[in-house]
Amino acid sequence: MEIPMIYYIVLSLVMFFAGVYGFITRKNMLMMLISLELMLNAVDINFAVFNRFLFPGQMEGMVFAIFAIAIAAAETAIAIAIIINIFRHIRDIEVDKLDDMKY
Amino acid sequence: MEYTVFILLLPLAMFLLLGLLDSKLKPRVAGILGTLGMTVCAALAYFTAYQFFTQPRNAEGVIPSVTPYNYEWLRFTENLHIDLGIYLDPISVMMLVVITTVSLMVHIYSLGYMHGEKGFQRYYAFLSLFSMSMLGLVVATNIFQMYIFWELVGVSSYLLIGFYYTKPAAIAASKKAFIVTRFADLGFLIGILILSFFTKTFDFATLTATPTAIITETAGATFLGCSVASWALALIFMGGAGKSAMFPLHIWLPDAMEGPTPVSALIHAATMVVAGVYLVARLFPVYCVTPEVLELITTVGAITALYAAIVACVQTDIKRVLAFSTISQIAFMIVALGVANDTDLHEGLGYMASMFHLFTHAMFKALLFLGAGAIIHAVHSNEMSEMGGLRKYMPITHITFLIACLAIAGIPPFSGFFSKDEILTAVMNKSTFWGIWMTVVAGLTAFYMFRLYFRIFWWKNTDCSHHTPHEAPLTMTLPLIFLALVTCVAGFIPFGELVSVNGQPYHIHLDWSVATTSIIVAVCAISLAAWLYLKENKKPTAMADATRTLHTAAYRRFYIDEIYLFITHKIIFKGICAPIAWFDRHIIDGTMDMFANVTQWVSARIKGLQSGYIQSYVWILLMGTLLIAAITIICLL
Amino acid sequence: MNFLSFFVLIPILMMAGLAIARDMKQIRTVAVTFSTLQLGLAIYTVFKYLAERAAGNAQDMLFQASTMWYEPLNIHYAVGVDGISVTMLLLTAIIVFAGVFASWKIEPLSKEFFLWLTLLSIGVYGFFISIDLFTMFMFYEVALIPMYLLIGVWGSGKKNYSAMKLTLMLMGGSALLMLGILGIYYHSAPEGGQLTMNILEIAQNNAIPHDWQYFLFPLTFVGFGILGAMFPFHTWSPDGHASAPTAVSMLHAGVLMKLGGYGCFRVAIYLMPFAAQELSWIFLILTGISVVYGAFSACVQTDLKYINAYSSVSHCGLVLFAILMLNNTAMTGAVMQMLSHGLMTALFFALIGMIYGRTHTRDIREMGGLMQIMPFLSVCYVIAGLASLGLPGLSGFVAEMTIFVGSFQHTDMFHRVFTIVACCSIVITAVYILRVVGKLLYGAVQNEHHRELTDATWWERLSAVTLIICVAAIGCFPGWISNLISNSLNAIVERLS
Amino acid sequence: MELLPLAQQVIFYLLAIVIVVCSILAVTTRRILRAATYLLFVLLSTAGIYFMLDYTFLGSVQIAVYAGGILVLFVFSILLTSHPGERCEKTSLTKQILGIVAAVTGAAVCAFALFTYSWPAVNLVETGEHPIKALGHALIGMEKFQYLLPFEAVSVLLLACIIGAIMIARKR
Repeated sequence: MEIPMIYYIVLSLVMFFAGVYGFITRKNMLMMLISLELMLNAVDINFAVFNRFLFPGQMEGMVFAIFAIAIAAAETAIAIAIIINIFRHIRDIEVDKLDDMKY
Repeated sequence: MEYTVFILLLPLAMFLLLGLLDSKLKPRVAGILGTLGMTVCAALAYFTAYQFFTQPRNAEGVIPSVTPYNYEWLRFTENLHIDLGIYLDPISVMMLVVITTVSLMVHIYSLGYMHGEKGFQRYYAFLSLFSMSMLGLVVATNIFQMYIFWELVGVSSYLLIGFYYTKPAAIAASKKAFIVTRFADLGFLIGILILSFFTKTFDFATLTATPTAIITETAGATFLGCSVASWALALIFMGGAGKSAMFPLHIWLPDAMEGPTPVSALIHAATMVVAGVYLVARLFPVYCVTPEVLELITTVGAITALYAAIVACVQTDIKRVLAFSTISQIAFMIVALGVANDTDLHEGLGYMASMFHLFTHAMFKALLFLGAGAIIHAVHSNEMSEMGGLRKYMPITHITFLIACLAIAGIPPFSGFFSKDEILTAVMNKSTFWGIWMTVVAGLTAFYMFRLYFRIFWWKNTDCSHHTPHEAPLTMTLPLIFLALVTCVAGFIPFGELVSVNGQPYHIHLDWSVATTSIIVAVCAISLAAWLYLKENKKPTAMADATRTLHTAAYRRFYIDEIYLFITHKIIFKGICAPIAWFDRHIIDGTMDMFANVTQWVSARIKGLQSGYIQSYVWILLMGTLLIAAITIICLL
Repeated sequence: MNFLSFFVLIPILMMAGLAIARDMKQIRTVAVTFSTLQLGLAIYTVFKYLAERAAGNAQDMLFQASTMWYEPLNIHYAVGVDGISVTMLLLTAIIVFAGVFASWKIEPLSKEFFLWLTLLSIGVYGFFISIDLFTMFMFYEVALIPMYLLIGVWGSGKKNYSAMKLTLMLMGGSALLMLGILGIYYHSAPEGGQLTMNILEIAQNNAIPHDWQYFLFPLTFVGFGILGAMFPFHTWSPDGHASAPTAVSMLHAGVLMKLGGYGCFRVAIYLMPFAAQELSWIFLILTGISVVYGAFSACVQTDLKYINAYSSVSHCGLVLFAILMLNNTAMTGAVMQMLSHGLMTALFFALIGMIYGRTHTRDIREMGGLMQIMPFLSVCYVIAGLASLGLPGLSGFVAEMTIFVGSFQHTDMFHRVFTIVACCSIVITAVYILRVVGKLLYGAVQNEHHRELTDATWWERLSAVTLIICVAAIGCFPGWISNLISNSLNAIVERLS
Repeated sequence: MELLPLAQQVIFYLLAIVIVVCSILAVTTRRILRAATYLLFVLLSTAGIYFMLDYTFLGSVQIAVYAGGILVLFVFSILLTSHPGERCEKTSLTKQILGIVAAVTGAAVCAFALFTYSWPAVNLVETGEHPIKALGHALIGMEKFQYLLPFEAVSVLLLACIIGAIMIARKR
């Protein structure tokens, strides 16, 4: 355990903001979803790292990371279902084309 | 005398019956029902008159007035309440007789005249409505009841003028009649409001019993230099002037001739148009406390009399001639009231004369109109140019028409002579200037009436190749004969015994100087008319050409109608209503819309923030969070 | 339970009945049954009220009942009636009854139409029976909201615009009102006392400070005045009425606009007598303008409903005008004018709706000679017109004369001069009424297609005749209703002196 | 996992480089299938991190669920919705700049916070791996530090998701 905690956190930080960048710039909904996964993943790492380094005797972080993974899985499944459904309707999955229900 | 209430209720019942059943009744049945109702009504009125005038006189020699029926209809305040009731005094009883008689004659006459018209039942319903309203008007116990029935006669008149509702001229005329009189009624209403505000009563009996009350109550209150009392009474007179077609509110009456002729006879000659006269007579003691208003009344009457007489001389439509003659004759009555005073019987001669003339005029003017109706019925035209030489074809009409013309021209022994003579005497007593003025008008009257008479019955020998005029049926001639008889004898009724300014009997004696003058003037005028119109010739046309400007002006009624048209269309409609409507739609509504538009504009501007693009949201969210985080960090440092 | 609550309960049952009705026939049956029931209840209330008064019950409001509703703000469901509310209830019941027949053939979504209409009537009935400011306000809102849908869905012409405008303007009014009501509430009791929303208690406490009255009186008066079409807040009325379907126009012009006048009485004047006296001149000018201005505007309109809407502005202006005169006679006149205007304007709108339903135009330039084609409707129209221009024997005359005479009794010269200005409206009214009658009913038939049109059906006749009978009854026998109102006004007038 | 410190460091740096590079590539590449592949590397490396931290269970879940399950879903849907070799259109410059600004400032602020924060002295105790049994108890226990409620919530959520996904995606 020679690696200081801060290293892990910086790693997740980079991962998270890569996700942010992707989420903001990409128009393809699947790409946005991928970015989202990156962010979630970064958060999971943080859970695990904080648990490991700060509260080594307990397992809250881990448990919540597991929950987060489960929820991410669920969310992805739904999101992809929706995306595919949208794709069926408008043959496209770019977010800026989705303005039928706007205004 | 409680039965008098049926004089009102009977025509009302007839109106409801005929009006509601309308076409479910056979025309004939409706006509007969209406006529029967009116007959009973007339009988009741005669009986009332008999009972009333045979009452014992009281100590001052006055026939006591009776209020057989009074019902509080609507209470406003402690003192002010509208009652519906019946107030019998000499003039109201006299009016009852006049109205029921003429109305009955018109009912009978219409059976023939209106025969086969579409809406016959409706016509009789309206006639009943009118009779009811007019009777209610004259027996009013208080000024507000009078106003109520005043409005009702206005409406009946409107409905009857517009009886031929598919004819544009009739529609326009009915509208005009209603609106002009309504305008006058506004004055009446305001007058009532002012009067009642100060005297705290609507009741005629109270008002006339203490006529000076209004002066004491309004002491010091002035408006534009005149006392409020004068204003109130002048405004009330304005109402009367509107109904009685006084200059300059007379414009509706000639047009009202668009209605069926019997209606003209009933409403626009005999009864409704004298309502104004009756109103002034009713409030006469009150008017006497404001002499300036009486002077106003005299002036208005005199101007109207002359104006109408001049215009009547050049009209070519026989009903128009009669209409202007009506205006002129009513103006006589108005002038007579204006020159009277209630101090004693002699000073108050004008009052009696006015009522007397009202009575006689109602009979012979109704006769003239009904006669004109018979002629129109025969010739199918109102224009004099279509007529001439009718004396051979319509003997009864001819004779009765002649009697009426003689009466209106003031030739003894016909009724008009007596009443007109009293008026001239009264005016002469008051002021020589107006006396001469009115004598001239009387001369003009004789001229235009005989112009009419000769033009219709003499003038040329009609060839009548395509259509032979024929005498009217019995239902139409009978009323003519009856009215002609009345015209012949009415002058000998001791009218002054029954009606006078303070109720005491007044013995009529002719002032022979005035009488002779007027007879001479009348005979001259008749001769002039005979010279011009007895045989077909070119003299009238030549005369008209010689005085082209005057003639045209008179023919166009001195452009009063045009002035009114200008005021209503150009000023009121184009100048007030249209701008107001525009203002409403564009300024007021525009302001409201502006609020909406500004709101919408602002939302459209800030709508960009709610683009719906999740990426912008995230960006903004993130930057916001970061900002807050940065601030927190800086603060913590 | 207090029987006044039936006024709210019966429409609720009616809504339930409508909800389960399956076809047009059942809908009609339900609507007719319940509106007749309601009319019966209104008549019963009048007689019961009169009997109670005759028995010597001298309370300001009869048949009171109160149930706590929301403790923290001391809001009650409190009901009670006096002569004015009884009159208004009767008016509402009559118009709803006639309105049901006028919308006999409403299409499409007839069930929904009647449901909303009933909801609207719940609001109106509730408003008139409430004596708690908050309950009153709530019912007021209940009456407003359905308007939006009724006009927006079943209307004609620029219906979306009109519905929006009407609702927004009236909502603006109720915002002012809410403010006013809260202001009144927080000053409803003397320092330290129990604050209350009950009108009678507020009046009894008489604790609203004078400077607050100066602020609250205009708020409430304008708030209600907007609904009463007070100049310059009347512009919702022409558009709103023009677009609304027949029954809605009837109910709206006939009853809903009366909520404004009634509210001015009950809240603005009754609770803040001091400010009412001090500030009446401002509103007198505004309402005086309404009266003449509305009449002049009506003279040049060409759409029948616009003419009528402006005429309503003029007539309702007269209501507020008379209220501000603050004396018994004028205020009696105001209530009678509400009643009379409600009936005749409902009649007008019903007839216009029937004519429009046949000719499909409301432009008077495109019609003419209808008297020959549909005599019954035309005669009714003439009667309505005559009532509107104040023919004696019909209700308009009685109301207007009471107002004029009453207003003219005011001791202040300014008020009397304004009365004369208002009087002028009778002439202008005659002008525009006769103009319409002349163009629309008389004359030659303008459009040959109109010759094939039919006259009124039985339900239309029933609707019109009901209203005409009421108009004539009030016009011929005004005494009892005038007494009924004027006795109830004594309480209000006493507070003013 | 007992590793030499050096080996640990080497592995960490290796994983870190893979994660950083692949994350950035994943969000910048214009080919969507490649993005998914990069994501796979990131996920696997993350699993590696978990293993390094002695969370083997978590790591295996990560591999099973994320890399195994979700990514397959991604690949499927990508293949369903786009043609092979298709490139996404280029993101506009403004958007890129905005994205970079957001990412960089965000990272900067967080990094600043991280580096200025005085962490508690990390007392690294070698606990070894948590027993799976304890984890199992924690997940379905009702005591303090036990998570039956969230566990059930997640299970219901998953159920709802299954139904929802079917409902949404099925053909009508």
